[in-house]
Amino acid sequence: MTVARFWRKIPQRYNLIGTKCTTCGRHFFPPRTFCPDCRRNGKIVDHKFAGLGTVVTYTVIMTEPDQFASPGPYVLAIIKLDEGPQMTSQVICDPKEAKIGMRVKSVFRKIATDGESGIIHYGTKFVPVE
Amino acid sequence: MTVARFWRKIPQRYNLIGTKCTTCGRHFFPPRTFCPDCRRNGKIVDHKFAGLGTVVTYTVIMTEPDQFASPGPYVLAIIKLDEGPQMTSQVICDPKEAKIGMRVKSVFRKIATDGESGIIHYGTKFVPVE
Amino acid sequence: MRDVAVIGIGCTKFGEHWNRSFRDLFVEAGSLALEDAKMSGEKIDAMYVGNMSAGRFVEQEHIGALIADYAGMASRHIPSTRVEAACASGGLAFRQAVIAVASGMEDIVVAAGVEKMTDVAPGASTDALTGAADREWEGFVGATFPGLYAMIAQDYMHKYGMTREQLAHVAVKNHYNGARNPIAQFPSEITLDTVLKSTMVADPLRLFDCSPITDGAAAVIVAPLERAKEFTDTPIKVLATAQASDSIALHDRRDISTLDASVAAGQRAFKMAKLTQKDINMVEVHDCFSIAEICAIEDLGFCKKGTAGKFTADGETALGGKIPVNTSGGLKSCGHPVGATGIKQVCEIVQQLRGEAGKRQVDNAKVGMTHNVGGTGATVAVHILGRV
Amino acid sequence: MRDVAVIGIGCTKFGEHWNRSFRDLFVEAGSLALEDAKMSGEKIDAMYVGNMSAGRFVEQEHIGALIADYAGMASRHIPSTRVEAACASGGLAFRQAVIAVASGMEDIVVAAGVEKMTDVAPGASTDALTGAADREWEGFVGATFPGLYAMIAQDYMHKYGMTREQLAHVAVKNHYNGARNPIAQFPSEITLDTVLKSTMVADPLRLFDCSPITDGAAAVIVAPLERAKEFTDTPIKVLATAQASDSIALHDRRDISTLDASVAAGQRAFKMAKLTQKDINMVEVHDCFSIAEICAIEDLGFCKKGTAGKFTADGETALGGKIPVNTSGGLKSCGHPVGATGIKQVCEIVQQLRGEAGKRQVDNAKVGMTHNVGGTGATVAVHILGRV
Ligand SMILES: [Zn+2]
Ligand SMILES: [Zn+2]
Repeated sequence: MTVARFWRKIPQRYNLIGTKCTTCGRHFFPPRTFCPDCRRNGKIVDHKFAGLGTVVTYTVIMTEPDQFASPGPYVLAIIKLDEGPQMTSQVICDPKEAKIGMRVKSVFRKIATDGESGIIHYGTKFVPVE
Repeated sequence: MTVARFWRKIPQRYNLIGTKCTTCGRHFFPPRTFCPDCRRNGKIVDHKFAGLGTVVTYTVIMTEPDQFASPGPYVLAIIKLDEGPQMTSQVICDPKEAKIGMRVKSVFRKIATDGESGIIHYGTKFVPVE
Repeated sequence: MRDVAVIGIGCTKFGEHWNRSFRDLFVEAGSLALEDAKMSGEKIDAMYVGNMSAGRFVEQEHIGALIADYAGMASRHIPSTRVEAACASGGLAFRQAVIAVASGMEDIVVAAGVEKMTDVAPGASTDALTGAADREWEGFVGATFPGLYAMIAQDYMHKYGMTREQLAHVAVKNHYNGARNPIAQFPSEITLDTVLKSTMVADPLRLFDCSPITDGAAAVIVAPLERAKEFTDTPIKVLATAQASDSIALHDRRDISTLDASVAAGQRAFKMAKLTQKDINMVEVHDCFSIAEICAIEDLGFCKKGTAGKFTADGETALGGKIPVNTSGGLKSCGHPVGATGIKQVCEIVQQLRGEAGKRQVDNAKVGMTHNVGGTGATVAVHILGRV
Repeated sequence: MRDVAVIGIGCTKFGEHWNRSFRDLFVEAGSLALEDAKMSGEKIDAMYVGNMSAGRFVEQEHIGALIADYAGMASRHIPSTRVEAACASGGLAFRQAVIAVASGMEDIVVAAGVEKMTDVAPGASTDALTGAADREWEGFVGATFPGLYAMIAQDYMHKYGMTREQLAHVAVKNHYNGARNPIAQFPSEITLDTVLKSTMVADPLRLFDCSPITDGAAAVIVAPLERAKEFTDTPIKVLATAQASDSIALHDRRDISTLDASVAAGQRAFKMAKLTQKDINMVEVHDCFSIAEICAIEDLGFCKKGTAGKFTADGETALGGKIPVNTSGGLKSCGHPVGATGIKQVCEIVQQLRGEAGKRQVDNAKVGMTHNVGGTGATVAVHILGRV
């Protein structure tokens, strides 16, 4: 991942800033600049998500890509944010405790280290809500 | 360039071993496994080229890619081998002396250093025939 | 539009061809297809080539021209076009070839697929494959391909109660078929235990749920049906070509364990061919992971949603079952050179319809189907082929 | 085959869009094209996307589905296909869209092109572009893209005696035109001196002989001619679509400074349209390097081999000349986001034919041509468009 690309998305990756169509009220994360429902009538504005959601499905990845900053197996999940949209993220928890329907909240964490440049990328992960 | 890919072509790159269609007599370098003239009737065998040829056209490359093992500007040329086929290669000479029609012969030289692995790749370059 | 027929097929052995290059593989498949059609290359009017990621795998783009050149076509200057839709690249190349002939624009067209995956280290090939999903919002947060399909499996098992053993039957059945296919990469039979005791890759998927990294190429030749008899006694008619897209990211789907693009492409194909599921004698589906075959046979309508695990364990998708699935061995046993897979599926169905499938032959095969998926279902190509 | 017309066009500004992603650029171009056709996206039946190397530039393949998704089409599951032929990817996407409509398979089809090149370091983008030539036997021995075109220039100047000044006129003329094009990346006029004193890149080509690295996207909408009036008062008819291939490597060509694929595609296009060179009012040619424009206007038959240098220096290719070439500013001044270029050429010709080209308008423009080259000439797409 090049520096230019990561920096461009810092607000979104760091702060869960997505978008919202004020015409129909639909929320988008990952952000979209075009509402599939309202099309050219859609008015898109930034929207900061609260960071609360529910695990829709998950897996425990055993053979991890080199660059991802997770010690050993890690939990990857699709999370439905309370505002509606679904996103893919890691959940920081004991893999045995991961389950469908689990409530989670977003935290700011190291995501990956770029192999060649050594640049550390941060972003959003999730933790279980007590 | 990965190690697997370079090793596969070592005979060709080191020793100018191309191919020849014994049906029509046409020579191929870079090697081909299929004769465009005889098609499925062509019988393809290996052929070691003598390494003598003539510069068809050339350029002096000023902004070189990082990995190519040439100090400063280098001469890139299309060379017509005496056996018929044309190939692209570097010519080791004073850029000012390069010219179309120049006679050249092949030599074995360092071509490039792979940035990441540090592996040095060797192959064929050309020098002017005195 | 004109009717279109397949008049020749060719396929390399699938596997790790460490001593052969990308272009050598293609030339072999193309030559085999021409030989099969008893045709000389001078008759070819155009080519379409499916390839996913030669840019990453061998640092080469512009694959259409490269392949036409090394197949000896450069001096004839025929149009040669690469199409790409990740693992569905081959299926789309076939579709474009069919459209080109159906339109009347071209007569004799080669549709080919090729992928050379073993020239890079395993980590690099895994990373290249992640380019089939959403790099920015899946790959960058740690999603791998097995991980995405594992989330489909987890969702499916949670909803429908399919057991781990039922899922393993997919791999066992496909290895049984692959052991009867001369081009298969892993032509050996396995047991449920082989799957259930293999290394965990991404829970619940184990190593034997996953298709391998493969080098290989496949080619088919299509022509107007009215001219097909010039070349072959057994032309195979293209009864339908359909293609559908969906969101690039799995998280944006309506339902995680339904591939709506499979549903849409399947329905369009049946409609175009004026046929239903019970007319199909065998189907090649995209089993990049065992769970993908489970979803595919449901999404194409061969069994009800939620029942494919039992259906498979009961042997209904095996040779001799209600609807034999992946008689070639599928991606799992036959191998998965991504760009070539969609073309290989067509080769398999053509062999079945000609009655040339040897020990894996389906009795009295008259109509067959192929189903080729890109990514986690963002592109699906479905074709129906039939005896004339 | 049915007659096909262009009913909408859209193009982003070309340049370095450091703050915008690949998918954002495409969405803008697509929206502009829909707006131009006064059409809602629900009418779109299929998409073809030209893109060279997103795999290398943004580590993303499967571009067809990605773009359909971010254009809001995912839930409609329309077919969306990426085609690739290096710098000719856009031209081939347009051609596939035309064939799809001509065949009757689809009605309303978007042909788009997009490239995001500035997300990687300059060395990496140069290396990715070398994938358009023969990586094994050109790239690996030190050939760069400017180096290959420099060898064409050297051969040409040696054979025909064109002067360095004559060659520089190509860039000066294209910057003059680009200065009149609102989307141009470098919309400033230059002098012969600007070119002749710029840094030497690969003898005899200097920096101002070379097209830049560019981000950008372009989209056009095609439809059956019989339906075009539903959407626009000024449909532009596609009079011919032609494509040709040649050897991937420059050293394997019959003649180093003739692009035989340009000759073949040009002849096929004229034949299909039943027109000759003197019927063409303006042409967009592929000037990735100044020498490429010199070869192009000869290979397409607008002047005799060996005379294009003088022809250009005499102003015959300028606005008001015998045959205005690259009124958009060409790749040189307008910019060259490789996958988008072939589509942008169509946008320019459509604007000219509609009389909407502002300060670069060609008087009484009735018929125009586009010429899009992949690599050093291994793929060429030529289209002829005309007022209805
Ligand atoms: Zn909306
Ligand atoms: Zn021969």
